Amino acid sequence: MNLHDLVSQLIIDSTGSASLITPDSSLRAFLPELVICATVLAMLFVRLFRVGRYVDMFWIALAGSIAALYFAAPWDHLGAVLTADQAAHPAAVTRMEIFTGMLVYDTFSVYVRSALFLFAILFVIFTRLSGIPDHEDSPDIYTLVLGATLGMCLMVTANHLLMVFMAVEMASVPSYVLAGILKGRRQASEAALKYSVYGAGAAGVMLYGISLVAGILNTAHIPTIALTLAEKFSGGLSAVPSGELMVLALGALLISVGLAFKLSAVPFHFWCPDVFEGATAEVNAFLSVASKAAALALLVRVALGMGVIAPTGFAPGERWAKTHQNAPATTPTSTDKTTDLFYIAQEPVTAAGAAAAADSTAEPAKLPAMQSLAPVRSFTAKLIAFFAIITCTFGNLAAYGQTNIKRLLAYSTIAHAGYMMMPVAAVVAMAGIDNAGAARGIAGLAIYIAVYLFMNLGAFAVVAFLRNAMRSEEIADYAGLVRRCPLTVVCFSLILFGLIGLPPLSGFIGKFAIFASLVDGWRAVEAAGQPGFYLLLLLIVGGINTAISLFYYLRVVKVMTIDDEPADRPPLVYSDVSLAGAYLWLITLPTAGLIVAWDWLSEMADAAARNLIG
Amino acid sequence: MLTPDVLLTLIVFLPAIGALAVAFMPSDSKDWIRVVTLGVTIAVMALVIGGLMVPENLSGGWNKGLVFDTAQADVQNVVNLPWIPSFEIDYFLALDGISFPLVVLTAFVCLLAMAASWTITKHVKAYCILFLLLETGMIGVFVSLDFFLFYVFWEVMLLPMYFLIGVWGGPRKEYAAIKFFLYTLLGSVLMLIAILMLYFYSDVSDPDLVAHLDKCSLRPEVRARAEKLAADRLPARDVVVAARAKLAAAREDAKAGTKSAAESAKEIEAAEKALQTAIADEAAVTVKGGGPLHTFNILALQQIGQNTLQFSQTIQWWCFVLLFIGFAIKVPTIPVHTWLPDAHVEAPTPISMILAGVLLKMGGYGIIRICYPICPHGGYDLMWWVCGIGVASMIYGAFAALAQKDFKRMVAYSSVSHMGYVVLGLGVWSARAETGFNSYFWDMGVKGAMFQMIAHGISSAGMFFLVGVVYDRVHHRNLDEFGGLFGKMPYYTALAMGIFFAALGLPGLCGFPGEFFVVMSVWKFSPLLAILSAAVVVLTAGYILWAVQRVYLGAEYKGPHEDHLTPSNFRENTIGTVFLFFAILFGVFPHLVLQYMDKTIDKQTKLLANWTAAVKEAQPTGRAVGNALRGVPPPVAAEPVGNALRGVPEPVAVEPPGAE
Amino acid sequence: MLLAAIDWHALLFLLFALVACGFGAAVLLTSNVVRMAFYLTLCLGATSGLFFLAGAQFVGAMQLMIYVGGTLVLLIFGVMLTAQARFISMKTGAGEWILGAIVGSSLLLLLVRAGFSVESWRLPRLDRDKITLAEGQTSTAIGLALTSVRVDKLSAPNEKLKPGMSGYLLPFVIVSMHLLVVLIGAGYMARTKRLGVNRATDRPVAQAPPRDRDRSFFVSAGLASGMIVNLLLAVGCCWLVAKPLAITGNAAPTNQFLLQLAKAIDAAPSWLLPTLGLLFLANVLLLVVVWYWQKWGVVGLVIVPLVMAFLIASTSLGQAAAVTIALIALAPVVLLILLLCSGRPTAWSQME
Amino acid sequence: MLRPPDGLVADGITAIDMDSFPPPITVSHYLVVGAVLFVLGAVCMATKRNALGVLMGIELVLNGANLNFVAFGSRFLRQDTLGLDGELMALFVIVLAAAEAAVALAIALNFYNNHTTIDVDHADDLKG
Repeated sequence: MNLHDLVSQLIIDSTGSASLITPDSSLRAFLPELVICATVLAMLFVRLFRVGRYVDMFWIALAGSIAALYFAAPWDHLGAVLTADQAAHPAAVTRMEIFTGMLVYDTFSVYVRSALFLFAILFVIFTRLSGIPDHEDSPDIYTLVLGATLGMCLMVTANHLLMVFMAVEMASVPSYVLAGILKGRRQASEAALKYSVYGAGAAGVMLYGISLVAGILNTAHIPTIALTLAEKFSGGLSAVPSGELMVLALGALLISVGLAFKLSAVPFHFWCPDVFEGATAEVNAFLSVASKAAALALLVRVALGMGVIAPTGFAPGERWAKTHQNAPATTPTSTDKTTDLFYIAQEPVTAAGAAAAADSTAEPAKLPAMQSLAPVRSFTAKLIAFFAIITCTFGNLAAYGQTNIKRLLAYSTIAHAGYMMMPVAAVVAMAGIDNAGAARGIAGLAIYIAVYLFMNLGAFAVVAFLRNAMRSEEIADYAGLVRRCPLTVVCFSLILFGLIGLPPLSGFIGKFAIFASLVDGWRAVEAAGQPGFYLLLLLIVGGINTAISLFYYLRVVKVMTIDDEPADRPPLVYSDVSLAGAYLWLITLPTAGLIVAWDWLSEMADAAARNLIG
Repeated sequence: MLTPDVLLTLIVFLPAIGALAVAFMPSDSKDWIRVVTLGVTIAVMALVIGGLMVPENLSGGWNKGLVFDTAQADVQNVVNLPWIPSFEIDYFLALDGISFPLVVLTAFVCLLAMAASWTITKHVKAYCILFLLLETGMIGVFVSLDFFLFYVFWEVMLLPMYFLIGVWGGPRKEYAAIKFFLYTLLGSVLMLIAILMLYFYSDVSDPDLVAHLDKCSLRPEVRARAEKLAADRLPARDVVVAARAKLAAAREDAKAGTKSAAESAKEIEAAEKALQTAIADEAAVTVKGGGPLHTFNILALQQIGQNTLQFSQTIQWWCFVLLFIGFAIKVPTIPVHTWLPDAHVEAPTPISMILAGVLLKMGGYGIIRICYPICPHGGYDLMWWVCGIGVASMIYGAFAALAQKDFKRMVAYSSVSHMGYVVLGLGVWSARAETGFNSYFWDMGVKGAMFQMIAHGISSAGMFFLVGVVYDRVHHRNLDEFGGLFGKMPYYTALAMGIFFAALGLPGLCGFPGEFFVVMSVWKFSPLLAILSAAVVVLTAGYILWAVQRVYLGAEYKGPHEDHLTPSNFRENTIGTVFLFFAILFGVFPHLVLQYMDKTIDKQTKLLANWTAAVKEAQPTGRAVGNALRGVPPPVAAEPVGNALRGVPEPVAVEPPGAE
Repeated sequence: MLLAAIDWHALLFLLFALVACGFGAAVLLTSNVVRMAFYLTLCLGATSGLFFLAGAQFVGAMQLMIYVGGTLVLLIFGVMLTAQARFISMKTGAGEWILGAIVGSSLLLLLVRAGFSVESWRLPRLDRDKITLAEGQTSTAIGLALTSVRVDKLSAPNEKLKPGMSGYLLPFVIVSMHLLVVLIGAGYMARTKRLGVNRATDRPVAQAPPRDRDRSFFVSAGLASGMIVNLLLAVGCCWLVAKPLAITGNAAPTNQFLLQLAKAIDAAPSWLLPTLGLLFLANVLLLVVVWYWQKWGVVGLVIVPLVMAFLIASTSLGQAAAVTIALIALAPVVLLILLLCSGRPTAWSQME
Repeated sequence: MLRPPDGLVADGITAIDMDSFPPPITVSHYLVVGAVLFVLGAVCMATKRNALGVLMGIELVLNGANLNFVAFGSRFLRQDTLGLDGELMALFVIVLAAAEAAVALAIALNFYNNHTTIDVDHADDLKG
């Protein structure tokens, strides 16, 4: 193979073969991120001109996010396309490593990225309504928001340890600045300083862990890591030199420090309340939703990536090339119709058969490899379960005494991170035993992320609007608000009850889904004769925590509805019937009404989870 | 002409729609809001009575095919539509003899409670909205037969109740409201865990279940899938059964000692291995056919619990305990009753009426509908615990009521005592070897419990209403500061006497039949418990009569605001009269209530008695096999049949590991 | 003889390692920021020497250029900008020192043990004399790897490494995006805010406007009837979704209009009806908004029919239907606006 | 003193360079230096009260990790290596560290402007 071949291989990888950009090329899969990049550049470019000063960056950011969501196209990839029989089609591409294995593109990444872009759209509108950032700051702030979103997308798709580190950095560093968005304020700059110092430290620790893991396995490509590990563990746990085991465990622990920091998992949560209190509610919404969703996706990628033999997928362009080789008669019009990456209707049967044959040869080799990775999975599952238990419990207990609504929501965020880590533990434990169950667990996590997006965004939106109206973020100042702005209070109460996880609010759907995955995991693991008690423990801890969390959420509701209005309340300029109010209704609507019909969400989540475990 | 889906959906959601309508009304026009709300509750009542109770020839035929058929034991008016197919959650509503009387009771109490709400003057609009949402939640609990849906409705009524107590309650309203919320939430979280366990262990494609699918009211397409998959699994299942029999035979041999110990151990090991392989093969067939088909369908879960080996004994223990705690909190029984006095005392009068009249019944309903049929193992093994808790609640509640100074608190504790009868009646599992597996007494206990729920719904709601009437006038409830109301409010006092005596359990009033049935049924189960529960009647008479004497009789009124003691008005008299009317009616003609529940309860107890005969006591070996298959250690020397015949009481069941 | 026995490579390593560790420790131990920066420079310089010794010349050079030449200069800038006498030297408390020493030394022990615990790390490469200098020249390979062409992997003995060839083109490109964003962020942070701040959080709380407004009977009636009609339409749409008017079968509508409607609905995509229902609901909300004196509700009322028309036009129902629907829906809105603008004072003028 | 593994001795390769002074360098030696820098940096982050001091600690930590990467990737130290990936990752880390330092510095300056101190212990407006 000479240089020329390598280069042409690279071109095929990026753009697909022959035609300009085929549907299954790296660039097409990466298009949403490219749109975000273009938006950032556009905002920079517009500022160069005098006229650009008067352009409102809000519109550019909004257009960019909408375009990114459009190109991520969840309706194509997660909607009707992936119905059961089509997904069973041997030709359906379900996993693709893009950019020579740096990133991985599958339905899970489609799902989480779509959630991120949807959040970006809602977030940009939210900032517009709440007035932060103002016209002067907006180009910088939207640049940072979109830059961080770009990093988060990479976190979701990372398939290489360098990309893991880089994505975490790309998501974090702009967030440091965002925490200090009100730069004239002491609290804000303090929040930014703390966040950046702790964040950089955690990233450094994580990098050290990455270096150890990569060094002992001689690769940084995550699926290859899984293969190498399987080879190492093929003789059973006792056959591995204890020194290597120690280094591996140490590396995993150090990596988990970095992930735990992003997840604000106890004991690496300490930055969270401070940063949330110092930063504005808008930034809090961003950190607590987008950042958390991306961190969870990264956790899934790393935990499953190292503990599970990845399902076989195509390389970019491979499918396209194959289709055209085997069926030269296929007319160009058919390629025009293949806008959907995952399924090409005109797929010739021969290629399908070949793919199936390739799969079947790979299959028997995969099983023992999967088995030999069991100790890795068991270690990971228990580690995650441990973090989940302490995070959830600590978050809920610490939230109890808070008087500042942003601090309270910060602890609530910590607690929810704990809840969201629970299904990951169950999934890792179930993989290799009950793969369908593991996929359902991932789907549960995906449902929770979607539901949580609306709830937490709504909560911080209320905080921001009320801050604008009364210049206070103390819970005590919300006393008797139901007399002033009943609709907002109703929305906020619904959101808070949703955060508890009470039916019929959508928070329950998420709780139900993750608890279901825990029970499922417990059943599957016990049935396979392995100790699964920790999953049951997780379930019970989750249940008790739900009851504990009632106290502090309910206290806020109580203050707003039952308590009397203080006599000396400063004038409150806030109307329920305003654009801000309408936005709140819009955000609350899914929280309140999703229970009526959430099958579509469940189906999308199922589709998202389908291709993570082979 | 209506169809069941429209009718039941309307009955459940009409209040919610009414709440939406009220939300759009201007909040100044309080009277209009009240009238609309009352209208909605009347409409619900009308739908229930007109649609389900009035015979077709009288109604002009508009409720053709909907009228509740008392001769039928199975569920009627079935609505089963797909809701969340990816989790097999259905929109499954239906009525049977257990739920129907409670639906009527709910509609009835809500109507009267709304009529009693005219005294609420604070935030009327919000009150009415929450009230209507509460009604939706309560009716929904009784009519839904999908476990998920049941759970959603169960929690739906939490929020309105929290606010209704918290905003419109008395001085310690916040404490009472959060206590109520916390207890119930804790119970329902445990319930959720049990629900999920049952869901993941259930599989409607089990070949053992095919014969019983008729009783499950599954959706046709689900049923078709289940039957097809079951047929596919049948060959593999035959292998499993054969392997199981072989294992049992090997064990028998080992016990008989026909072969050497090492040889039989080897044989058993081989048989166990074969059984495991067979089970794994069947599981592979199931997975290949797209199974296992989990379900939330309560009827299907009941059949699974009674007719298949899917829920092992351990699982049934766990689920029974978790579910029972959840329901016991609602009933409430000791030691989880402490929310009730606070909530009742602080809640406004109409809400107390609903709490006592309807909410407490949900606990009993859950136990009878879910705990026993789905987890018979747990129910059977723990029957002494359940009965013990029931009797303890009765006695404790009665003594506590005796000690109260606060009128409303006394009534609240009387609820604890009376609901103890319900738990006792449900727990009396008399269908045992010593009774010849005759379910007659148990049947009577369950009927007594059901009747007691209805009767208590009327009498306790009435009592809370009566307490509210006098509280509205003098704004205190101290029993020592009343007296002589007979002279000032004669009609009211007459009503009060009647309803209090109904609560007391005087023959001829509604409190009597239920208690009588329960005590009768217990006699066969345990004379000691029967004597204890009969003795509670004396205590009840004590606190009721004492209260009547201190409040209504006596020479003169001793408390403040004497001048406010005006005779009761027309509205109050009407409500009270209605309560008294039904208290007398049901006392004289208990059949009016019992006719609705007879068939269903007969069938349910019959089935469970059959189960007991088949699984629990007759075939110790079969059971051991089943357990061995599920990895449960063999029970301590499977109860010798002789014991039961000799009348030796059942050893108190051993606590499962970690059940507390 | 002695000199010949000396492994210069190892000796140089020792030298650099000692310098790096020594000055690293000095960074930790000194409490003067300026000195710390200086020691750090030396430490990182020595590290780059270690890079050279490991054969990573390019990385070593980059370390010198970017790190020592760039990042550290930036840090020193920071030191100078904030250098006031009292902040230059800040002492750490004894307790912290002790705690740090204990935790640090145990961590160090653990990591060192880890470093020696893997056999292949512990042993030197036996045939390292045979490595030619050309093999050690990695700059070309790095350059090609940054364009995603991994020439070094071609001869990799390990076949399973090949699937993850891991060309670094994407990180190389995307890191520039990151740098851009980060520099904008740093610029934002370092810039002072322009005067005349007008942030939402800094504005004083305005007085609530007076709320005594009167609404003529016609306006009220118009709004109320609009709400009712739209609500009915929304319910109707939902009804049609639940119970479609079948064209065939026994229940086929005999009414000509219903027949047409059924045909039209049949031809429309499945999402259309629910969407229209939602839009009608949105109309109800907007009317409520207008009821509460918000001008933007009227804007919304105009937009919704246009959206409906657009949606219908994009389906198979055709342009004519779209225009008709739009006109039918817009007529009441026009009427409403006329109502709002009539009377004195007009309802319009009182709106926000 | 290090000994070659038994297999190699059997192959007739005995103690190449084993008796030289100082003993030949292995990956482990690099790891020790990396570990020292890492720990020094970590302790520096934990104990320094000056924001810039903390930043310098972070630089040390990143360099420790970088040293590992280079050592793992170096073909002079062992046969079966991480390969070019090590050097490439080290390169990217250098660039990312530069970016991070720039932002952290800007934030520190902003903090300084608001508080006229960069003592992190004075960062106590937030409870911590």
